[in-house]
Amino acid sequence: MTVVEVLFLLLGLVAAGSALLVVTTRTMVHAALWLVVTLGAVAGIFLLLAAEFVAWVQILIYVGAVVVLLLFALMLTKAPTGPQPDLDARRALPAVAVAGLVLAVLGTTVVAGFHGVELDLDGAVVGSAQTTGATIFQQWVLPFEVLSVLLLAALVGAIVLSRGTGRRGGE
Amino acid sequence: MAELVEVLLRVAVVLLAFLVVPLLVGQVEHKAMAHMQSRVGPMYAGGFHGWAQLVADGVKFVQKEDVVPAAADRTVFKMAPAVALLPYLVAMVAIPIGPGLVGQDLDIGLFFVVAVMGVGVVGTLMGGWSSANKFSLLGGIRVAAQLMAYELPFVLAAASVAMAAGTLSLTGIVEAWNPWWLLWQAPAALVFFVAGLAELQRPPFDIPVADAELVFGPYTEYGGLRFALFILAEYAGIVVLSALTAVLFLGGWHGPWEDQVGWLWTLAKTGLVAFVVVWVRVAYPRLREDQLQRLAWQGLVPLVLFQLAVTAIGVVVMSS
Amino acid sequence: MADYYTAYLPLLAILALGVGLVVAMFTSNRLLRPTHRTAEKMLTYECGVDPVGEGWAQSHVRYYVYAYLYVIFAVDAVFLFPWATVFGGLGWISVGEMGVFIGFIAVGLVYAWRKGVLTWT
Amino acid sequence: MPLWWPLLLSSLLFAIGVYGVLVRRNAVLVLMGVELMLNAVNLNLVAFDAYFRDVLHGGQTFALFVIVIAAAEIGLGLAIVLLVFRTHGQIDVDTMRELADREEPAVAER
Repeated sequence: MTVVEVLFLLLGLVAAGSALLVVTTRTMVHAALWLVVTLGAVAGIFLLLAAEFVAWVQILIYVGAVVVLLLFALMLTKAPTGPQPDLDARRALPAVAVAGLVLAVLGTTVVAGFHGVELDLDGAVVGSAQTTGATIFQQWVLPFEVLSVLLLAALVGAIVLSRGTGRRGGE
Repeated sequence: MAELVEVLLRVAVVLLAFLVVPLLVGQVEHKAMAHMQSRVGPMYAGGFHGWAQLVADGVKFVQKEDVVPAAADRTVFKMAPAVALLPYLVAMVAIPIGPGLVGQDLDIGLFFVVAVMGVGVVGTLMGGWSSANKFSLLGGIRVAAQLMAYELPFVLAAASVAMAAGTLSLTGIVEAWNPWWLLWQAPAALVFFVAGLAELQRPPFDIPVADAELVFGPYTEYGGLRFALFILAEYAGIVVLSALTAVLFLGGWHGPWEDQVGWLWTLAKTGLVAFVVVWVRVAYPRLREDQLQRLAWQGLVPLVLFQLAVTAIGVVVMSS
Repeated sequence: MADYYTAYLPLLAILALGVGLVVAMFTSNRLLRPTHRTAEKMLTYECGVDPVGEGWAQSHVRYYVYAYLYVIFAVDAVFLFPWATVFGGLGWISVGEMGVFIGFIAVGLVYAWRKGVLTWT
Repeated sequence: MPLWWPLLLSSLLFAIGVYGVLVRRNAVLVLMGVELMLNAVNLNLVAFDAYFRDVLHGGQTFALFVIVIAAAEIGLGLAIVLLVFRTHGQIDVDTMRELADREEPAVAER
């Protein structure tokens, strides 16, 4: 096994383990913090898979912004310290069954479909800032511009939502 | 094998700088602040003008009891200082002080530094939440809101330099630097420095830790070594911010005799910026929370957007 | 590719060293520190009086709006960096592309301003 | 590295995300499950980008777009959650039934 493979397995283990903790922990803020670990490990895997820029965007946007939003929301909705008994609905068994089914279908598909296919990273083109910039601003300009419209819509939506309670003041 | 030794050597130097330079800044702050306020500051520790004061402080902190409040979330409470501190150490790896004198010159260096520095906010929020204290929680939320408000102009100002240089490598940016950037990039430099100051929660942007309102904000419950780590994070932050300002806007190692003593120029410029950070603390009163947010969103962000337009036009005009 | 991976070697090393440093600090702290736990010492600090209520003050939602504004602008800033490395060669068209992108989001900022989100009430 | 390693990891993360979305009652935790699923998708995109050695870097570019859209989505989602918290005082998704079809006619129709 090469160093890259060992690192991948380690990071994969960390990502999967912490993801499991995200959905099972009984303390809400711990879930957000385990999510940080998962996202960090996935960013590490991006780095290994030659997606350099995407990896650091993952750190800046997810860890630096999205997780902070989540922590904010937890704090503003009064997430207490200490475990909560009633975080999960009483449907763990069906949920496990559905998730297991998803895993079985997806897992067998990818393993059966790509068994024996080697991912050769030695010749891969590193997704550095330059290559990413060149592709986005030469090939993917239209989706990029549409993205700005989407962001504007999301921003306006969030502002309307967080100001919209004044009229319902009676509740 | 020789490569590995070299890597370890570079990393060891970075670690050493991380441990020593923040202490120097702290000592300068002690003495400069004292003299600005007509006092002498520490005089006893180490003999000569109290030079060993912070070493003595460190020795004291290591011996102090480790108090975790009964209501706190123990694990998160204990992890928080390390999470706040380590991003600055990692960021230091990519900052060059001379041609080739760098922990590691990454192609994506500038973006890497900005991304990594953004992680520190999680540590502050962890500390604020896990203390289970009203002051801490409110302080933590204020810190996070402040960090996010100022992270934006910070990132945009950094992007302006990257545009001017056409590269994200910090070494590449210094090499592309040209004295007239002092004028061309002046608004970006101002925004970068002010936003960085606010991100470090240094006065006059220290409302999250305002003692009159919030005791010590998210750090209220902390004492001993964990408190020391938060403080070390603040001073390491000053060093990283000053070094980045020097490298991005003040030309790093450019100066007379730069082939021989270039690294000294970087250090001198870093020291100068760090001194301004200390000076500002003594000279200006604290901003109110609303003024803080208004300055970010209605002052710095529009200014830096304007700078981005100026930079873009400048680059295209010059390259065509 | 080999260069790409070795470039991140110091990063791995400094992370390991940093964690080691913190561990070493706390190990020496463990060896040197006294431990006298008393009930009063473990109390939540509220300016010397006994803690009132639970540790949860109501915070205002406006903090969240600021945070969300940042997220929107941060994802926008993310595209500035790869753009910065290529737009010199692409010229005016590329500046126009980015101008349209930023223009849309700036409209969002102006909207927030006009709606009074940016002023503290 | 065999190509199915990242793909299997991605499937695993996706399944864990599905489990989280189904089982959690707190709306913020449900959104965290969604984030896990989106990350699984990104992992897939990046893995195939490296495998195909795509000249257009479609995989990585779309991973970037997914990250951006995910950030916008979660922010909006949390804004809704906070609104619900302000009007109801709690954010348990199992009790939010205002928009559900009711079996019997609503009382207000009398």
